Amino acid sequence: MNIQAVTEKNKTGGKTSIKTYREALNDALRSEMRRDPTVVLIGEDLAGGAGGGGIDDAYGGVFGVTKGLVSEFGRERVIDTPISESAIIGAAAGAANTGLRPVAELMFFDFIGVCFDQIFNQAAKFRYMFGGKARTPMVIRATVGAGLSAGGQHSNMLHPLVVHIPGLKVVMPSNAYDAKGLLISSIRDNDPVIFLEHKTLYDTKCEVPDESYTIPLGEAAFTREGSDLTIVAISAMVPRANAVADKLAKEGIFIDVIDPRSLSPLDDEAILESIEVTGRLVVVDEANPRCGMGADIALLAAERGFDSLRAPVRTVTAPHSPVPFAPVLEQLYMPSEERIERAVRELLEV
Amino acid sequence: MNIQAVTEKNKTGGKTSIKTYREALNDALRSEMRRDPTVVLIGEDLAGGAGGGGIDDAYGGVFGVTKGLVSEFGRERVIDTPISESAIIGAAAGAANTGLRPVAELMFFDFIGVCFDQIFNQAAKFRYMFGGKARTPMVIRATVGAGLSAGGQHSNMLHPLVVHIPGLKVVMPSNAYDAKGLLISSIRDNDPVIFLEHKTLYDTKCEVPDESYTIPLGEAAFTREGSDLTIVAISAMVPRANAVADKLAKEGIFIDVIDPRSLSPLDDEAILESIEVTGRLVVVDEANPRCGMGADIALLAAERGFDSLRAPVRTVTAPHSPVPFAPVLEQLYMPSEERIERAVRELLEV
Amino acid sequence: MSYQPDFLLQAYRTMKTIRQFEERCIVEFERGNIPGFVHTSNGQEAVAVGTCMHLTDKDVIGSTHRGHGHCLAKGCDVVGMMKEIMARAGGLCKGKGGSMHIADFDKGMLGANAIVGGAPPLCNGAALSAKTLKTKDIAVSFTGDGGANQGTVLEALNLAVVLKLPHIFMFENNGYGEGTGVDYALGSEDIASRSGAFGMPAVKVDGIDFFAVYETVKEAVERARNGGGPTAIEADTVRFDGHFVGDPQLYRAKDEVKRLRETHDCLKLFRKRVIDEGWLKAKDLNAIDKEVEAQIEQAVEEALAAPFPDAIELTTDVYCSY
Amino acid sequence: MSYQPDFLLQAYRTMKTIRQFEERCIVEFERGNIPGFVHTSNGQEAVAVGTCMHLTDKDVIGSTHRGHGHCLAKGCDVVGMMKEIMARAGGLCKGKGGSMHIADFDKGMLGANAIVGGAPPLCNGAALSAKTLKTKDIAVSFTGDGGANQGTVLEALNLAVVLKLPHIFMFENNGYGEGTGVDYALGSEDIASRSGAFGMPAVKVDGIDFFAVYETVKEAVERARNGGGPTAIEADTVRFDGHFVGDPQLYRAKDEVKRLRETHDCLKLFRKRVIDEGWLKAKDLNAIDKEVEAQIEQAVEEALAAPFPDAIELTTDVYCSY
Ligand SMILES: Cc1ncc(C[n+]2csc(CCOP(=O)(O)OP(=O)(O)O)c2C)c(N)n1
Ligand SMILES: Cc1ncc(C[n+]2csc(CCOP(=O)(O)OP(=O)(O)O)c2C)c(N)n1
Ligand SMILES: [Mg+2]
Ligand SMILES: [Mg+2]
Repeated sequence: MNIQAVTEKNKTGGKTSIKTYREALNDALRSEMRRDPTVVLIGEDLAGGAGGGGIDDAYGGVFGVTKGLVSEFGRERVIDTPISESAIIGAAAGAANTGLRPVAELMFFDFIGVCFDQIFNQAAKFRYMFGGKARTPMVIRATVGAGLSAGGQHSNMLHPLVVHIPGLKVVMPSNAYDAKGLLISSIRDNDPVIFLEHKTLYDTKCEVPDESYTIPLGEAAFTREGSDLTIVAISAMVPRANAVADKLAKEGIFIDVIDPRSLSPLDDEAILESIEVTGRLVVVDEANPRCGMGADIALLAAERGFDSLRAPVRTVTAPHSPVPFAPVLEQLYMPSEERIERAVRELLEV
Repeated sequence: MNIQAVTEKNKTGGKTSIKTYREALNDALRSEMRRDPTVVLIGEDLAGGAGGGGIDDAYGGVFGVTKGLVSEFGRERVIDTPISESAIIGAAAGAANTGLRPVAELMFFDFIGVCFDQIFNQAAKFRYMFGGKARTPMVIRATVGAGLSAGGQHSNMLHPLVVHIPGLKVVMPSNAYDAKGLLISSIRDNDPVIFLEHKTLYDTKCEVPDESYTIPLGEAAFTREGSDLTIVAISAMVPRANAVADKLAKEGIFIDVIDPRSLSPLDDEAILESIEVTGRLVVVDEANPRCGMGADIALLAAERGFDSLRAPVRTVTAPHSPVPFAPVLEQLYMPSEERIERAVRELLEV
Repeated sequence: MSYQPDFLLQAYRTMKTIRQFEERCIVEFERGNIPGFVHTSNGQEAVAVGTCMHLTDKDVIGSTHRGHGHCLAKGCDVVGMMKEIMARAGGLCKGKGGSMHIADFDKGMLGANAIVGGAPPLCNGAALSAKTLKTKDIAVSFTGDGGANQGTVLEALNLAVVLKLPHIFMFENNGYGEGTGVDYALGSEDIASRSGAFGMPAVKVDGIDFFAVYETVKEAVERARNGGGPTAIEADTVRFDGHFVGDPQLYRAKDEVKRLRETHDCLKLFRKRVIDEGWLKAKDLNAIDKEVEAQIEQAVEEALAAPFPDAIELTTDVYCSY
Repeated sequence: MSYQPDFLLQAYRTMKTIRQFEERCIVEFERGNIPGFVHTSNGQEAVAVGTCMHLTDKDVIGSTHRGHGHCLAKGCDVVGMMKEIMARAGGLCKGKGGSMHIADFDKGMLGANAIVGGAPPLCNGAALSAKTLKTKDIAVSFTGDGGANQGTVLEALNLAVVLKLPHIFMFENNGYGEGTGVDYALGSEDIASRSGAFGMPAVKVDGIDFFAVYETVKEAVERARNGGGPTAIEADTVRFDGHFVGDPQLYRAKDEVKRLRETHDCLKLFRKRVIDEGWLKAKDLNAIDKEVEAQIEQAVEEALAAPFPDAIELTTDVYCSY
């Protein structure tokens, strides 16, 4: 349970419970489906069991996020599909153009490879190409990240690819509280939103309001506050950055930890304001480094925050290599607390 | 005809002719196909005319780059396909694994959407995932860029997407001389190479050696030299940056214009060395800005060249929007000489 | 089978509008008034019109790079289209889309699509909306013979069957994908039988016979509206022009186009049939010709007089700007 | 039809090796010795072996996420595989690939593939190499019933026909894609007829009958080697285990697995047939069982004793490092 979750909870004022990230997402889907009959889910094994001899809702999504929804909303709104991602995302986009508000699940974001056209050439561009009249209110939910030894084709982050694309919003919650509020906002948004869930976060817990609430897209959260250095951390890297901040706080070193939560739009101002105070920036991201978020935020700092910078920008990312299978290597691949701490100490020369 | 072409021409010592970018590419393909019987071309309408009542080689590629090759090498080596990009790139990758050295044409790089899996999850990863034993010596040639009013789905750059991916090399020649030498190197390379040709460059000309020559991947070219400011310019932005440099030279302002030529691997050292002298960096890239090459190079400067930097990094890129159709808008979309000049003047306060 | 005169006049007017629009696009392109790439649908009018005459504004179509005819048949405004193609403010997409990206959601025109095979997955979505919201609306996707080989299209066929979607897959086989003949690019017997093997009713129809198209689509529309799921139709048609305006067409036999224009012109065939059957008189058709010619002339003039888009449009209609 | 004893012993040994390997993977996974996701092919051995016994090391196969059986049938080293799956140095891919990414190009094993539908496009490429270089080698891709609906697979079918590639598309229909039944996900009658509609010979075969698979593949292999182009085969088979190790399989009828293991076990059926026909004796088969059990035991011990990969491996085998 992290400070941020506790802080924001107070805003809703209502009853809360300790929930996992998975449960918070499920909550969000359920409450939006109750509120709005045009919200439908589409993807593979969202219920599971279609055409089999066993029970319905046998899967509830491979990570269990959609569990129980088919029994409340039926197969007409929890739509299981063949293994045909282009057809899934294309159907979601076309449905979004014509009155539904689909939430498509891509299971692993690595599968964008077989449906990327539907995302970046279709859904993302309709609004602009068609002169502003087209609406494509859809969400693509997908898991990202390493940590489960799922190998090179099931462990990538890949968010820089979609951040690059104009017309897509990209949201990456780092805790259960944000997951719920951001997913609800994403569903209500009228643009296509890529909503990326880190697989190592599903079982993490924090206090989550029972009622429905939204968190605006494009608003960063300060998960730790301090004036010595700024860390921008993304998705599963936020808890790691927080741990480093907590450890260093005991030494009297205070760090602003910024969780952008949505990478596109990005809360530029929050980052620039923090750098203005700290003059030092470390970006922690599990994605590969080239044309990545570390670079994106470094440009922000070097172009618009240059006068504040008192030291080089540092990035702590995966190396420029695919994700290795062996856990010993995978652990080295993901930015660790040690590497984050080292980067911070080097910048502060402590 | 630019200085760089003239400079490098001397190295080969042999006969030269004035050639277009298109002809230089054709030269490269022809000479490699003559030299190595395992080089094959695969794509749509590379010859054209299959199954029709007219002549063979009716197209020679929609931009005419492969013109005339089918008559020398036959349809077994100039392979026209159905409109099935996943099948094309997949076949190229599988063929590269098993003894051929395919050059696949994607026509417009915007079409990666329908075959991205073959590129980033397959070809790019084999070598690493399979423990170093797999070889995938293939080239994917594709056109990029705006300027022909081809609209939102045929005018994108998209190179940041592939630069992000480990295992892919990314090459973007800015003139005919480089085009030939880099394409020959790319074909001989044992990794998958994404070779991106800007559509506004096909008719540009310079002196090109008649014989075969290679330009190493990962070596930048200085197309202009100066110590006041560094411009890194990519693909069709190089001639624009050169024009600005030439204009300002008349005012006594001298600019290093660096054409990275290959974006992955990137010649980090050349850029860092230049910044060390100039202390000022402008990156000019026609791609969208988020997680783009401007950011990538800004990170390089802010992380490893920070002590040299005497002013903010500036980028001149497309806006964060799809490519508009209307020529009046498209001209505003692409970085112009005016915008480049303005950025330079602002940094130099002149 | 007999048809009301009004219906026939309407059909002819729309086909003639498409023909006139396309022929004029060629002229205006050559005059430098149209930027970019233009793909005309001369010769394929009967497919567009024979299909769309079954559809309301709430039914949806998805189109291709060769989409002018589909747009016009679906009721898009001629002036708005011409402005769009000429990259003018006031175009259907403010001049930001262009020939390959015309859409008009108010008319159920979900968009031309410059990605080959673009429409079928999206039209599955439109059909899913109709099914889920129980509107009885349907969707029709247009795909070329070349596009039929795109994986997105093939996937979409299967999903449409699995979800029993009210979606008609209209395959326009005009013999070529760019400069490659269908006989080469299509491994199967034909597109209809291959599509049928996905588990839906599938038929071939003579695509230059307006009446054949109209009747074939009628059956498919009824099935779709009544919950019977998708249908695939392969319409054999002809491409009178090059792949794009300016294409030298070296891949075609020398006299092919001339012959097709003489013997395979759906407008001529329509005209002959309605006159032979005594359903309409030549003078009625001639009158339409005149009206349409004037209308297109007028549209071109209006478009040419319209301003180009304002600079601000570069960064509007994206959710956020940087 | 009669078979040489050596051939039969070899077939049995390989099938038994797969079975033993997979059963042991389950055990080792549960013991925490195998990281990640593991998909076992228990029940599908006859397809892998009946297919690969026709192939040389120069012929190529492309596999799926459920690829152990294909690897073993193609001759990959048991110890190298076990080390790979256990993420050890000395694994076939140095521990960098894992269960879903085992490849051994020396054996013509082009790779397991964690992207569903991964093999067919790549195997077209291998077949293209063979055709272009005139080697007479062939390629076989394996795809599941679920994977058959992936656009990449469908595109690949067409391209194989167009280029007349020596490529056998082996579809293993085990009834499920994850927790979704084939009856739901496949809109068509079956996979064979749909594939056949792309323009290639296509057949269904009883995938738990080694002999049926072997004979069916034989014909396809001859056709491919002799320039006759591709074939599609749909092998009806069974998945004895969950989708992945640990899957509670709630989507299956309670007794389904038990029944299949009793009545649809390709090893039992093989054993019965060869004994009934008098081709082999039970004791010969029992001896193989013992040897294989010992071999797998040995492989597990070796793998468990092997070191994990060195840290340097993180950034080797990428063309450049940053
Ligand atoms: C995915 C994709 N691949 C290739 C192209 C280039 N291209 C544009 S039109 C075309 C031919 C399409 O042929 P067909 O589907 O028969 O339509 P037609 O042009 O005959 O109307 C091609 C290859 C494209 N736009 N998109
Ligand atoms: C493109 C893609 N989509 C989805 C998945 C997730 N996934 C892995 S295996 C599988 C089921 C595959 O079913 P089938 O092809 O029948 O093979 P089987 O598991 O039965 O061997 C799915 C959906 C994937 N790995 N790749
Ligand atoms: Mg066609
Ligand atoms: Mg299966």
